[in-house]
Amino acid sequence: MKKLLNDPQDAVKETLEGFGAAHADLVTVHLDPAYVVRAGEPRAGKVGLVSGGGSGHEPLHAGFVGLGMLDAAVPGAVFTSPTPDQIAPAFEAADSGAGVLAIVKNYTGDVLNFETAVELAEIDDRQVATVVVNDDVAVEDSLYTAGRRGVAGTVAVEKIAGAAAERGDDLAAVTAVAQRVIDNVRTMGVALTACTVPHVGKPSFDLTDDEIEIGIGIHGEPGRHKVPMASADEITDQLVAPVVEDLGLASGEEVLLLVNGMGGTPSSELYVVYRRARALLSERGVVVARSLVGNYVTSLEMQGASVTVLRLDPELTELWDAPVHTAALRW
Amino acid sequence: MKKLLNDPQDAVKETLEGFGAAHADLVTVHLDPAYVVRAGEPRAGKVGLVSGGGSGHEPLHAGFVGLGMLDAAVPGAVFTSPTPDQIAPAFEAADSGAGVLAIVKNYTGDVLNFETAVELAEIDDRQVATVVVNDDVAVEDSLYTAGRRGVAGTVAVEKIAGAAAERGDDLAAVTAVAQRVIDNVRTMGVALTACTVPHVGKPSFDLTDDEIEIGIGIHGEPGRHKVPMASADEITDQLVAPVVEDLGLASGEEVLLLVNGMGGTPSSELYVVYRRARALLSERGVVVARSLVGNYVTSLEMQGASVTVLRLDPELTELWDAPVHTAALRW
Amino acid sequence: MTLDVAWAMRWMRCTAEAVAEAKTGLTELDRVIGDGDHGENLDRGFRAVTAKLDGLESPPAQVGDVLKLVATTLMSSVGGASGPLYGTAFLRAAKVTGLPELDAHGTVALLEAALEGITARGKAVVGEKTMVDAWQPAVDAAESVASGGGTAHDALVAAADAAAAGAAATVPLLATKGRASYLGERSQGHQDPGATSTALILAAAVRASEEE
Amino acid sequence: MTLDVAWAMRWMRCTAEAVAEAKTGLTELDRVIGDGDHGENLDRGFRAVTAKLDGLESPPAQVGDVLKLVATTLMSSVGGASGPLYGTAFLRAAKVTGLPELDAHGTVALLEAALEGITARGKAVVGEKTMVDAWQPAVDAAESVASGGGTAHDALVAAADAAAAGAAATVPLLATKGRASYLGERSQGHQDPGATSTALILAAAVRASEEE
Ligand SMILES: Nc1ncnc2c1ncn2[C@@H]1O[C@H](COP(=O)(O)OP(=O)(O)O)[C@@H](O)[C@H]1O
Ligand SMILES: Nc1ncnc2c1ncn2[C@@H]1O[C@H](COP(=O)(O)OP(=O)(O)O)[C@@H](O)[C@H]1O
Ligand SMILES: [Mg+2]
Ligand SMILES: [Mg+2]
Ligand SMILES: [Mg+2]
Ligand SMILES: [Mg+2]
Repeated sequence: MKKLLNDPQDAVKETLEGFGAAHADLVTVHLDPAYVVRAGEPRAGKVGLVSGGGSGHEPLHAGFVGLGMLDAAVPGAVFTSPTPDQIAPAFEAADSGAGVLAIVKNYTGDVLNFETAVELAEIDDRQVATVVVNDDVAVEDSLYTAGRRGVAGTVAVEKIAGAAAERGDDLAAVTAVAQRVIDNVRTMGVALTACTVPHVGKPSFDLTDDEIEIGIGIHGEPGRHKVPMASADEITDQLVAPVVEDLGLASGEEVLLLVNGMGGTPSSELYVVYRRARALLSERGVVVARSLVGNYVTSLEMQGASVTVLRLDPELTELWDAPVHTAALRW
Repeated sequence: MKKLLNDPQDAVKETLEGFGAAHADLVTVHLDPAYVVRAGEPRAGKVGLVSGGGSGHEPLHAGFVGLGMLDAAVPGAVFTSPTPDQIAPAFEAADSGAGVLAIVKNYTGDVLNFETAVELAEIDDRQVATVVVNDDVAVEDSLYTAGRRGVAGTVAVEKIAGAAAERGDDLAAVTAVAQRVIDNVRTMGVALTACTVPHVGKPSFDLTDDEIEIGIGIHGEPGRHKVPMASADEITDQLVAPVVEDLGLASGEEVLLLVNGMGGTPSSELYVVYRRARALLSERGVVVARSLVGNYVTSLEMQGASVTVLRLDPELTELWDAPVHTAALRW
Repeated sequence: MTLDVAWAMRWMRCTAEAVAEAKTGLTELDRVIGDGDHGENLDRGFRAVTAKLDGLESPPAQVGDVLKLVATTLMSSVGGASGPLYGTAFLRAAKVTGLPELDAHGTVALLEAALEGITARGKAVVGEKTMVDAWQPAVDAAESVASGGGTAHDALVAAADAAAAGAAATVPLLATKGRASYLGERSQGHQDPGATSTALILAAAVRASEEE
Repeated sequence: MTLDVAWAMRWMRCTAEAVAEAKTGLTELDRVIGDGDHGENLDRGFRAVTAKLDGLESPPAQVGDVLKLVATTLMSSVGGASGPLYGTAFLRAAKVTGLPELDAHGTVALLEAALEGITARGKAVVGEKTMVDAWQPAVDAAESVASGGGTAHDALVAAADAAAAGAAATVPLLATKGRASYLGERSQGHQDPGATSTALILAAAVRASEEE
């Protein structure tokens, strides 16, 4: 394992210190407990948006704190959910009195820790609503699992709910629009290599040189199945098909197409995947109205990518287009 | 070698196709010969900015085509300079009559091919000025080499010269400001792993598990020397020291600090490097007035980073801050 | 041999030592069917518990006071799924152990409350390849020892043995809760990390009661 | 045995074959002291040349016409440092070979002009571990054969042999031009890719003159 790190135990803290210094105009970083909030006071009357989860998925979530997106982000240890004592002050910092929406990715750890934090918030009479992102179609039979996981679709949820909050929607409305995104966004990922958690020091799963892991999660957990290495087009076919099927996309519908890198894949390859994914959608008459290509929800230095499709409607498109000013997403 | 590619011979073409489709609002992609230009007509009276070089450094250069930065980018084969027949039409597309500035990274191949293209342009009575970026302090003794290489500092040259062109400076003035950036920007890089050129199929140099390559180039060429793997802070010290020394930075001076990822390093690690680099500069009384952290000038999936410092003055800061709207840089 | 406040504190120190020692092994189990952090998570948590215990000016009055401190510390330092699960377990256990010392029935009550906390939070039942597969047999075994007239120590020993057996018995199971569930059939053939750490915690309780 | 237009075309086809065969080896040389693309660059270029030759309706009238077509094709397809260098070499050579056929002095003129083109563009002199270290001895050897009364074929053979020796002699040299120069002393002990491909091109010229 070769990483640009000092003591692995300090990795999250030192990343946050660097991030805070580089983006002091956008965020304030708290270290003990660790959470990141927008610089300045919360805007009165605006619903606060808080998300969080294990570290190692950067720029998620801290990179999305800022105008038009999150008010606070709570980073846990690498691939480990944050704890309620971190989440609670983030809720407090994000709350201007209009209540807080917690955006939680569907992992047992994240759900349980946010649940506990919400209980703490309720004791303080703070109003916190929760949405659970579960866009990962790789988890097929959610009756027999902890349910579909939250992966790259989280970016769309945070961006669009953030825009709704910024325009002044109340907590119920922001929650509803976040849920509408969740209901209409699906993702499928692939790993070419595993990643190595710093304090573990060995790859999080085993892959030989000629196999890839389809349906990969973003916490170094293995995917749906291993298949032989194939061409970008063949791999992309395996990602797009279940997404389109699960969404039940019809000809003429408009979508956002997000090709997300897992952290160690060059953007040139992401565009090759994007090219094919777009062609497959076009073949079915689906209109790619908005696009995003890059590293947004990563797994450390894992090589691989995921394809996310969000079914758009005029309001979601408008909210997607609304201004955003964060470290990792800006327009 | 596992990559999200189809036939390696088609990698550059397919990346461009994907890039063009994803960013059709910003760019028009030409494939034969390959070059990328801003969407729409060149603005009359504005100096045209053209850069180019081997592919594999994405988002450089095509990711920087757009308002406030480049007018055209010319991608060669992976790690191979583009050819004059690609460069010449890019010059033509970028020229609104006010002349063109070619921003060339100092590699024999790039210099010779651009030189030939400039000769062709002169035959057509097109006015083309050239600046050569050579920010890489790893090349010590430029008397006995092809001279210092152009690496991540190129982003600063393209951004700042782009802003000067956008505000209406004439060719001589844009060229002068580009040269001023070149004179004041220095970079030093490190590789933790080599990268693999798609059509070669094996790593471009050899590194064992416990050594790193200091003074790495961005074309898969080995660096200044191999040293044992060390902590992020120790490695950053080795990057910052020669940069600061070469620039002769004095206490009180303001700089732009760019920590650039080589493509396969997670952004969390880049912020750990940034944290240390900033601390080292602060120790010397140097003020980090602007920052940029991310993958801007990469070497395919190489793991590693470079530290770039640009000495700022009020005009350079203003030009850096000016609006930019490209696929990879936007504010 | 009495399960008093000193025992409770020793229990936690023994657990911290055992977790530190087993850290790599637990993480390796989690690497195979989870995300490879379980050992690290618990080690971080129980090191925090030890620090908290070290910081106490004087020992608390009741067993439940120790367990409550453990609960809040685990909740705020472990993270992941196991943090709130173990946190809630110790919190519920604290509520039924507001006593200076536990007898056999008190020991059963502690274990029962812990299990209830885990199932209340995690909604898992026996057979889903989670820590519940160690806790449930532990509770059952302790109960039958206690109702048969055994001592508190006997009950603890029975619980620890049953937890170890329960953990071992997770190997063939198909996971349907937690992260391992994403693997479907590929989760079979591997021991559950959480059940393993549960066995380890209960073994530490026995050791603590014998060291005195 | 005459160095006519047919020869020139055969030369280029032989070169294309030789480059395709040596592609991996050239790239490997470049991987060690450069960026690992020289074989690929030249293969791309000479495949383009072959395609251009295949596309000709009828053979051109003069040797120089063939070389000019080669020059422009290489310039627009090779890229890297070697593209403009070989491109300029063939362009200059074309300028002095406006003839249907070359004698010994014409052959020397071709080689000389090529070398001049390379040094005009690349500014390298002998000993800097570049393709000049193959071209310069080739020119010298051809010249001495021609002035001693040798045939065009003799001159070519001497040039090819000298180029091969020159390429081999680059091994101990320290690179001070091109990408290998960044390695400083680490460039020593490896053969220069461009000098190697030069030897290969001149050997192909000999073969083409013998195949007829
Ligand atoms: N719903 C649940 N109920 C009970 N135990 C669970 C549940 N989900 C997970 N676990 C336990 O948690 C363990 C994993 O803990 P840990 O690795 O620390 O958290 P994470 O899975 O968030 O990385 C599993 O081995 C399992 O025993
Ligand atoms: N200035 C120069 N003069 C002559 N030959 C040169 C010069 N620079 C480089 N070369 C030759 O070019 C070869 C490398 O070509 P190639 O790998 O195709 O280009 P690049 O270095 O741009 O990747 C070197 O081996 C060397 O022989
Ligand atoms: Mg975890
Ligand atoms: Mg090259
Ligand atoms: Mg885990
Ligand atoms: Mg080369």
